[in-house]
Amino acid sequence: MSDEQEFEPRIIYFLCSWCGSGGGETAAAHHLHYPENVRPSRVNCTGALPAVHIIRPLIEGADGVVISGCYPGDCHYNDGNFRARRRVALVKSILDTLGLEPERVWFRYVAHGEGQRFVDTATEFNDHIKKLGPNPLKTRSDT
Amino acid sequence: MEEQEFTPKIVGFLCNWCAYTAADTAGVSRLQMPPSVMVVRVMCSGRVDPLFVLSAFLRGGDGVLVAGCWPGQCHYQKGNFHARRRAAMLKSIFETLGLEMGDRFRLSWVSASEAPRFAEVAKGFTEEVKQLGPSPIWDEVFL
Amino acid sequence: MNDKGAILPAENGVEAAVVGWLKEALNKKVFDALLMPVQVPAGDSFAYLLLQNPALLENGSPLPPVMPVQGARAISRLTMRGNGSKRIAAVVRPCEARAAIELTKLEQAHLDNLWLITVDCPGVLPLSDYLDDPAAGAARFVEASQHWDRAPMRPVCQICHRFSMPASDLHVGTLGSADGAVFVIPGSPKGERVLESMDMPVDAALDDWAAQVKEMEEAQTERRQQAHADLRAGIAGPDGLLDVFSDCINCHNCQRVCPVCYCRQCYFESAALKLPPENYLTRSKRKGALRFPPDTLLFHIGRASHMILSCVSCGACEDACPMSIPVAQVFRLLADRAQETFGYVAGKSLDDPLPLVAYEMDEFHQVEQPYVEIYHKREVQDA
Amino acid sequence: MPEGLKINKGAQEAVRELLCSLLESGRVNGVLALGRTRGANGGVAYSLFTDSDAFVADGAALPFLPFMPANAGGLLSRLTLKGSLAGPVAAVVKPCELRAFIELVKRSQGSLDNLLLISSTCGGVYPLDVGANGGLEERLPRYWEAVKQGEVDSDVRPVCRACVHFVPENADITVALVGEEDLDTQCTLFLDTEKGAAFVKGLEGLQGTSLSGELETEPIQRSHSQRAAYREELFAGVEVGMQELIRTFGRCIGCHACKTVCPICYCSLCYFDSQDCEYLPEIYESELERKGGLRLPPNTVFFQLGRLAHVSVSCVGCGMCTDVCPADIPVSTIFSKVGTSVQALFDYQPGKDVTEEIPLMTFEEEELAQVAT
Repeated sequence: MSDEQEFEPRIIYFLCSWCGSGGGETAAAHHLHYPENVRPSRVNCTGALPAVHIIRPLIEGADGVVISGCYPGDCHYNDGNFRARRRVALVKSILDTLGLEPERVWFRYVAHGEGQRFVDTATEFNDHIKKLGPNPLKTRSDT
Repeated sequence: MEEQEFTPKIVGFLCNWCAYTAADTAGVSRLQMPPSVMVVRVMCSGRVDPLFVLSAFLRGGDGVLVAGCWPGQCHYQKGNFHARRRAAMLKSIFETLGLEMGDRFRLSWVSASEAPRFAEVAKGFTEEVKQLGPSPIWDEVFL
Repeated sequence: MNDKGAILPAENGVEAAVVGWLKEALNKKVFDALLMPVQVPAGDSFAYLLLQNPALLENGSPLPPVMPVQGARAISRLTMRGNGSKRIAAVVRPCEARAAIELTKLEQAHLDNLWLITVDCPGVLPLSDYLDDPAAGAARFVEASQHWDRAPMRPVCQICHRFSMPASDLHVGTLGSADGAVFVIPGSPKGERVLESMDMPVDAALDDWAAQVKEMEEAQTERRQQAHADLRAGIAGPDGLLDVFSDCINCHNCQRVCPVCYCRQCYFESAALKLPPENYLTRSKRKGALRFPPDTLLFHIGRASHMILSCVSCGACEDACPMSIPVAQVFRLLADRAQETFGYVAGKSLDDPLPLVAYEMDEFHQVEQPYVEIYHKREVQDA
Repeated sequence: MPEGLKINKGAQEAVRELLCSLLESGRVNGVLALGRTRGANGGVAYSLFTDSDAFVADGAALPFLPFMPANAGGLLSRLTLKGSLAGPVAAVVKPCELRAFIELVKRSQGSLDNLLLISSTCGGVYPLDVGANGGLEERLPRYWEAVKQGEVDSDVRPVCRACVHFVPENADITVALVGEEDLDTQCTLFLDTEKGAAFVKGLEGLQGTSLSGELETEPIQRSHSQRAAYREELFAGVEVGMQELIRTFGRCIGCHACKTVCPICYCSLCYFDSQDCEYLPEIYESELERKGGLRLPPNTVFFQLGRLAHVSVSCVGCGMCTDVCPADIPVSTIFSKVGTSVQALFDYQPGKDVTEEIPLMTFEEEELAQVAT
């Protein structure tokens, strides 16, 4: 088992409760599998996800954070995903400036019925993080 | 303050059950009292927070009087005991920091039936404060 | 940029001229009160005073050598719950004016009855240097500010490129002015009305002032890019970043003195981060050890994620840090890059909407992760 | 005569060894102690260690560094605030930190259950800015030399040089440092409580000969009187009177850092940060009419006096407030002086006994007759 196999990344998958987790339910209905180390976490809307909740997992032990919500225009709250897109842009700018690998944060739209796309995103992100390797911050005692 | 007759501004925290009643009776029975005590009715002398006393002084008050029931007669059993300890602490702070407020702060026990005593306390304390003159920080800008 | 200004005679220095002008404005009831830095009785620091008694102006100083309190914090405390009835002139530095504008957009200040008056700013001394010897500090400041030498000033002031003409109502231009006179440049209709009531004709050409400001801004901007590059090389990556904050003692001074950090109760001091003991022990086992109090890096990066788009890089945080951590330099770097991403300049104008509040339907596609078809095809083969 | 243990190793090393074996044997789940963060100039911070490697050779933990990045009393409160510890945790704290924690326990801000409190006779700590400019390292030899003689190094914080409670009273284990000539080669631990003794009894990997001796040795008494004398001098230096107070706090920038780092100030929302102090413009204007001028942000002296009213009864003089003051105001000297007089008034010593009520929370029927007139 090469080192890449052994490293099982801890990934947080933030899903908006309308489309994101809907994708998850559709995937379950079709018995589609996605890696177990991807932990879904439901939020009311991606717009309701504070920037700190993207940063805190990355410091405390997650190797990657991926956020999925409704397509632009589909948001149950009209502009939640627009705000989320800007907030993710801000977090990525901060992480990039500080050299903390902004590519560990993904933002991708998943509609309610797109179970396949939900599973593909989880699998793709899992492989992406495996390539990137463990997050150096999570084992730092002085954060 | 033109020098015709300096009437000090004294903030009087009177406990509703005893001191306030005494003051009210004194007023009703036309006892002669200087108009210097501005009454703030509190439910118990134990309700007077040290910050009230400090705020009254730092906002330009010339004197502060806290009047409550005699020890053992408190409507809430122990309010005046706490008031006594707080007053002792405040006096100790004023004395240690050499603040004149210590002499301008008085705690008195006045029972509900002792209207003449209240008039006496008001007159005596007003006289005391008059000797000390207006508050030195009346117009202090850098407070 | 207004191309005409009024002339204010300033034979014995800019400060005396501005204080004299303010006294005259007070007497003429153009303003009801002034908000400006005044030397404290002990003479070892400056404090913002709201004053209407002209006598207090004796120790007034439009350009104090140090910035103990960020002016926007004073403006915010004064106007947080409404405009008030008095017309107030606030004599502040350009970064303080910009912070006040940000706070107005954040609904923490109201500027309707308040005139922002700024002066070309030579920078300020680091607070700790000044406090070591206030008299020598003041002399050093006057000496350096005369010929725009920013060496003794704070690191963020040394590379400040927005030292002139913010969106204030009146700006005193001292660059390029002939000896014995400075320009008073109106930045808004409010400002023009004041100059009218002070019957100061707005007819002086500002070409050489504007030229000198432009030239100095370019030099400063270039120095700023260089400073960004050097700093970023040093702090990029976990090791560099954690070195910078290794001395941090979590006193949160930088958050308290920051003008745009206005939350009454900061998230990083709230119950959200106060957890049962088992949580700390588990985190310590996972990380090998857990710095205590924890969440030092989370506080700094998290605070940045809250306020960096409104950061005017005024340097107050670095002044207040007891451990001399270059917080302002790190946050200035973060601010410039983040605000660049959003095409936004903090405090530039009341009309630019706050970046995290406004949005477009069609923008920031570079943030959206494209969907890669190959994963779908592989699914079909495996089935 | 308290039962003790003599280990023929240097004090720092012996205690590291003790903590290492406690962790390895599983008698404690974690240790709160000072240590070096990985930083370039090696910033010093408290850490919650769970891995015993931190206590071997060049491990990060250094329990007896003369430095106080935060008051460990406040940290122990943070650790045990939301529930007492399930398994035992050890903590190496200074006497004033221990006293601060006990004051916090009295305010139900933490719990003593399952905590092994290790303290030492304290030689004082250096100011924060010494650590900030990496000046701690070169001062260590001089510091330990002074501690051996029972003296206090002159660079140490004034509030430590004036500290008369440098001998801990509620620790489970007390390490004798002040006045121990041979603390480089010998270490004397006093097991003050059964709990302390139980943790140490039969702990493999710890060779020590038991002894019974007196903590209050002659050098400690001498140091006690020296510090008491310095304290009189320090307190006499405090400028009293309202005008002097205004001059002292003239430089205050209202950042409230002294409140944030004070272990006794535990309110989540301080009165002076709350809405009660966010006045309407009309209030500022009426004050302006009356005084012709007022300072913004307001309440500079009111904040100091108000905090004194809340904290003085429990102030343990840990000196954190002066350390973090960006305007170099001697806040801790003023608070220690006022604290001492208020505590004397109620004959109360903060942190002495966890069962003793906080003076303002209790009363006697007959007392303080001179206060009410």
